[in-house]
Amino acid sequence: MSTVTAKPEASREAASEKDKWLRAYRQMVRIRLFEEQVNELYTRALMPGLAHLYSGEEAVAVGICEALRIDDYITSTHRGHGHCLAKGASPDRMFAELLGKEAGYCRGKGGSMHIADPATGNLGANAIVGGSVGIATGAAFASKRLGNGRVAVCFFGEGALGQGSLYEVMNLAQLWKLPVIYVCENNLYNEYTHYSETTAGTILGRAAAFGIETAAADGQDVRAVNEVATRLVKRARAGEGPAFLQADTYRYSGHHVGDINREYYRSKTEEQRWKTDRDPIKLQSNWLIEQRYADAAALEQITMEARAEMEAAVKFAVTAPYPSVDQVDEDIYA
Amino acid sequence: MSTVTAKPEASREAASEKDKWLRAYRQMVRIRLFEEQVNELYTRALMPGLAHLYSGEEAVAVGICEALRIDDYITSTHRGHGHCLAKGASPDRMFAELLGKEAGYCRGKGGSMHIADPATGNLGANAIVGGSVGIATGAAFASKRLGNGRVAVCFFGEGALGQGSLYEVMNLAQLWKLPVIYVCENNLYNEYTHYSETTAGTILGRAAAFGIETAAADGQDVRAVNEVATRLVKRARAGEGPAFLQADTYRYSGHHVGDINREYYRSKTEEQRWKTDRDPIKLQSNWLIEQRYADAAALEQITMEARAEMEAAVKFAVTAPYPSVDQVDEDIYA
Amino acid sequence: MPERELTFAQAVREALAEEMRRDSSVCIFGEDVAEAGTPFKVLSGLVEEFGAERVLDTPISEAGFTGIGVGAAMTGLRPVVDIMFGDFLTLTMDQMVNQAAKAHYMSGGHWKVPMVLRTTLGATRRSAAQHSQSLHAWFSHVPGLKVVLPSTPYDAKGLLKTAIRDENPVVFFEDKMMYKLKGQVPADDYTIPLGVADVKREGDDITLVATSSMVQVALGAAVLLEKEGISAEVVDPRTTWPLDEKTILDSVKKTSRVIVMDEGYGRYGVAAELAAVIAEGAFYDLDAPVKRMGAMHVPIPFSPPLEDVTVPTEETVYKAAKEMCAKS
Amino acid sequence: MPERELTFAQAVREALAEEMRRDSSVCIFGEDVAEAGTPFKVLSGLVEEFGAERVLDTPISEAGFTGIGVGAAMTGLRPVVDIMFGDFLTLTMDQMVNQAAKAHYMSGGHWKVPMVLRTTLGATRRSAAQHSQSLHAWFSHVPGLKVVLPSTPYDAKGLLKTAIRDENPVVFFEDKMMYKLKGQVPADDYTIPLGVADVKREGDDITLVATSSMVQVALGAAVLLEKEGISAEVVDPRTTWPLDEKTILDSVKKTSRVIVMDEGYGRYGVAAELAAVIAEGAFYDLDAPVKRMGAMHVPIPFSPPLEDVTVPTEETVYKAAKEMCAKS
Ligand SMILES: Cc1ncc(C[n+]2csc(CCOP(=O)(O)OP(=O)(O)O)c2C)c(N)n1
Ligand SMILES: Cc1ncc(C[n+]2csc(CCOP(=O)(O)OP(=O)(O)O)c2C)c(N)n1
Ligand SMILES: [Mg+2]
Ligand SMILES: [Mg+2]
Repeated sequence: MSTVTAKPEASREAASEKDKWLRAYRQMVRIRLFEEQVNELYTRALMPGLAHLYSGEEAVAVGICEALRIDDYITSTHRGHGHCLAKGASPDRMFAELLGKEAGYCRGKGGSMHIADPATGNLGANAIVGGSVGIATGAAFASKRLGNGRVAVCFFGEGALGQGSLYEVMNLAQLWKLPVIYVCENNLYNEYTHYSETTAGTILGRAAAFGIETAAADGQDVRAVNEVATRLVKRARAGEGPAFLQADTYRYSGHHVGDINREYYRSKTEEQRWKTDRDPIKLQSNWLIEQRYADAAALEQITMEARAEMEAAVKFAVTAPYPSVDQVDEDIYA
Repeated sequence: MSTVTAKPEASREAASEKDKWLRAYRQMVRIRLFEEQVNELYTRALMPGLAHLYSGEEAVAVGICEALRIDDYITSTHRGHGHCLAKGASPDRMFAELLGKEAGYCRGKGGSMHIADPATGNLGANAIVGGSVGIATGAAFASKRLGNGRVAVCFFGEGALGQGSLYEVMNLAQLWKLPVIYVCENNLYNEYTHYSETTAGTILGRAAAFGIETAAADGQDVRAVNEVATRLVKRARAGEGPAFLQADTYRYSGHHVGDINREYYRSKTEEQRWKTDRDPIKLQSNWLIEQRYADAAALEQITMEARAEMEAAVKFAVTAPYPSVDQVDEDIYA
Repeated sequence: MPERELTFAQAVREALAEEMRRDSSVCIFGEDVAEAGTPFKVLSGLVEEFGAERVLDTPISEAGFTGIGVGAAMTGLRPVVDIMFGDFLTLTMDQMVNQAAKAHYMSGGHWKVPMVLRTTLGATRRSAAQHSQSLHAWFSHVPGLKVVLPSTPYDAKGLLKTAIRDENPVVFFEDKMMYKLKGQVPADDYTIPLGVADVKREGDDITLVATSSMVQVALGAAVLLEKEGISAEVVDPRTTWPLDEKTILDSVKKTSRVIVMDEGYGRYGVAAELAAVIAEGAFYDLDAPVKRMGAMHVPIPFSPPLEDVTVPTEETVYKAAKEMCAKS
Repeated sequence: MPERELTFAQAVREALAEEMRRDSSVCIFGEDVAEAGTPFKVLSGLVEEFGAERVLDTPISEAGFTGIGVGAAMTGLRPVVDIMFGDFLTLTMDQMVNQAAKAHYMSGGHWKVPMVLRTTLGATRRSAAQHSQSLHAWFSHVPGLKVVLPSTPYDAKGLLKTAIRDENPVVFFEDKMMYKLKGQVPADDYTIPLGVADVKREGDDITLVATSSMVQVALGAAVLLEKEGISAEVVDPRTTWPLDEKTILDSVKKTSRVIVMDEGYGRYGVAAELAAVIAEGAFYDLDAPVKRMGAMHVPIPFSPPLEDVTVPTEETVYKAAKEMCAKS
């Protein structure tokens, strides 16, 4: 892992504001360019199966993961590349996993929807909507019991509000004052259905009912997300219990790479509006320039570096070997 | 079914206040005496298995069922005798079911925890905590779709707040504006654990989060329960959607008939306090006398009639035959 | 009877549309079943014809809306509940097993639950372990449920219509990989009874008992075997419960050799039951032990070369059958 | 090795207490597990010794706290999750099957899930259809899980200790009706490996392969058979996964006749798998078809005379065995 992508440590507090927000920018750009490559791999029929792109939502994963320690836990979703990268995974092994190669994070057994990485505390993406709410809460339970000070962040889309187990574990998290943060990435759609058709009442009310600390953040504003996350993480680490963060955001692409004709469920105008007015990378780039933390050339330099990194990573993955067939029945039991 | 126990019809509105509240009193007394017989049957080792007594909670079932039409639906719980009687079932066939006799409501196949009765809209008691929240909501869905004006009441203990499916169906009920009323009988205990140890936040907040109409009622006051229930049923029948009612109450006996030594989880003083100060039957009898709707003798007469009814019903059940063994594989498929 | 070629998906849709026209109590709900017509587009056009009161998009609440299906079925509707991937059946087990399957019996025959749970099975779609399972064995194990596994467009239409008209909860499994498979399907109303196996191909030397996705594999293997002069009979039980033991046993008694194939895990699975039934019922007729072929006992891996070896193929079945015929 | 008589419940409790003393990462949670010690009083005294941080009462949230068990197991604890009645396993299927069973494989071997799900099975307690099921076949069907079915106090202690130390998710089924059964149990630390069957009684004429509650029934039947001069061998697999096929097959090869008995439904159940394994592995040694005996294929009825006929008894097994020996 090169220093530019290094996972920030606790000492981060000391780092300058400038470095901090440039790194956040870089992380978002890396995610965006990673996803562009995924789409490309799919279009070129190099990727088995499907993938769910995170483009548009980068500020959420980055804003939150920048508030975490490397040994803090996250659980992620079918739309998990962003969380995974933001927590510190390497794109080369991620692409390898997406292509089912042995060098992948899961030796090719997991694929896009199951990338996991103990080294960065990533307990795994999950292809069951809401499937990891118990896992994240359990990790927080273990952290508390073992006294290791770790916090667990549970990422999920607003569609997971439909899963009853979320309410079961929020109740337990609050009763047991567990250091877990539930992050609801509200990108407005459950697959092909607008969330207003599937969500009665309010999102934050769902957590507030259990006495859980709640907060909302503009999910396109990485600084806003990071500010709230920092506060909630601090609370959780101090033993003050769980929190629930609603981050409003938008996915630019289809539900998955194959979801091309979307007009029956959302308009091109809507998509365009988000991309033009609310793009998290543009917003952050404008701000960085405004603050004179960087000029356009410096930001372009970051993009070029990230692009080179992703291209090299794809190359690595494309040429990497598949696992040998006899590995199929390894790893069933530990 | 004798007239005294007849299920009130829609025409009830016209009946005098006096008759209405005397009937409510009678219904509560019948439930209390039914349960006394159940305990007796258990103690005399005449009843197979266990049963969960409703004594102490009578005002909830009666207050609510008196606000319903006979063709409205209810779903009930492991502690279901009260709901069943309040909705209009006959004690003789109920006792027969408790003893596993062919004359029972379920031909002996269900027992205490599964009594169901289409004639009175009782979709069944359920031995899975929260197991009937979907069924009640589905009945409301069918009522709405078929336009038959029926309302569904879903009874459950506060322990069912732990089941995620409750939140799933409340969300759907509100989205689809279904005529269902969730009645949470908060008797303070989930088996042997105080509900405060299992319930974070607030009970009503759980429903309010979904935008559902909420209400609370003193579960020892049959008139208070009935008043709220009448309002919520009217709303639901008018197409205004679901509601959630919290009724605070207390079970006098153990979790089940075999739960005799309870001091490790609740004090005798606490039990005594509820029985002395908050007994729903006493409260109603005092009020009836105060209002001059009845004197002590008239109320004693009601008790005697109910006792005779229950004794006869037990006798019927005890002497009724078991199903023949070849019935074991009948009713698996319709 | 006018026949046309339909895909498996079209046959399913036609069955639903016909039943919805015939009976206004039939309704559909599940995730993205309305405008989207499910991710597999199986239900496209239904909401347009029958309206949003009868084809309803739900939140992602499998337990909740399955439960609503149970209650609605008890009180006058015939819901067809859609569970997008069979893997999500894990979330419906309480409602299907503790409620739907038992309501009739526990009530002494008073309540009925005429609902259909439509879902998918099958691997090799590069979807990894949580989107590739074939969990029909669980439901086949539970009295009170019926389990249907159509293997052709023709069967899909006829069996689904029967399932909808059935007074009991029926779990209907469709192989995701089969949606584009074409076959002749009558345009008119016909039904296929549950519990009647179908001999998909006649033969004398060996019986291949195959379900769902494995039927096409068995038929392919039979073609390969034919070239070797081995005549294979392919028997498709079509429903695992009720199970048509007689047709299966008659075939085995004729051929004396049998391979049972099912895409679920073979261990403690459907293949185990079929093998046990045959080993008992055709004990004196078998020339060789029953061979089971099912999914390898591993979570389904994502990586294509690994995934491909977890499921029986025409080749592996052909080889196993040839070996069996050579030996005995 | 000092031995004492303990009940099955005491043996379970002793295993838990010993493991909790040995390893501070072991903790227990479930409904009413602390002061109440479960409705069956199996856990009485544990919260007093180990404190409320290690023995935790939960809300009635089987899916939720099972999921918490999975996550806790991945991150350094060894949770023993308590599901009061096996019937409530329906609510844990997603967490056990889609998460616990697959986390190790899907992560390419990176994460481990060393958790135990303790639960019950068995009927005849007059508890009706939702409190009498034996659902271990479902879990045995799923790769990534191990399934344990102790039949004596001795086995319960030794197997539970092994299960807790195992690095994988283990589902541990206890027969509710057996909690008061007494047997010799060593006071010291011993473990019994998973995947090793136990010959509970030796015999020559017929093998009774029996699991859990059915072991005692088989032993009772064997005594009755002895009086008729029939010598029955009773083999207890003790774990359905891993399954010790060799010990079972060796016995069957010796006796040539076999009845497999399991309290789950026989159809698509554990008895089917055992029958299939034997029919295949001992094909040339069997004098008669394998006979399966399991719960009758009905939801368990409440009424005592009905419930009593749904489960194999010493009498019915004795009769079946006698008939089998007479015939062949
Ligand atoms: C339990 C379950 N039900 C259904 C699905 C199918 N599915 C995959 S993603 C998805 C929509 C998820 O929406 P949301 O949670 O908002 O996440 P997003 O895709 O918007 O990021 C659905 C229904 C699933 N994977 N798991
Ligand atoms: C899903 C499920 N989990 C656990 C149980 C065991 N159980 C039966 S009653 C009960 C307590 C229920 O408490 P509550 O809902 O408050 O009802 P109450 O008994 O107080 O009327 C429990 C845990 C069950 N029947 N179903
Ligand atoms: Mg979304
Ligand atoms: Mg209670």
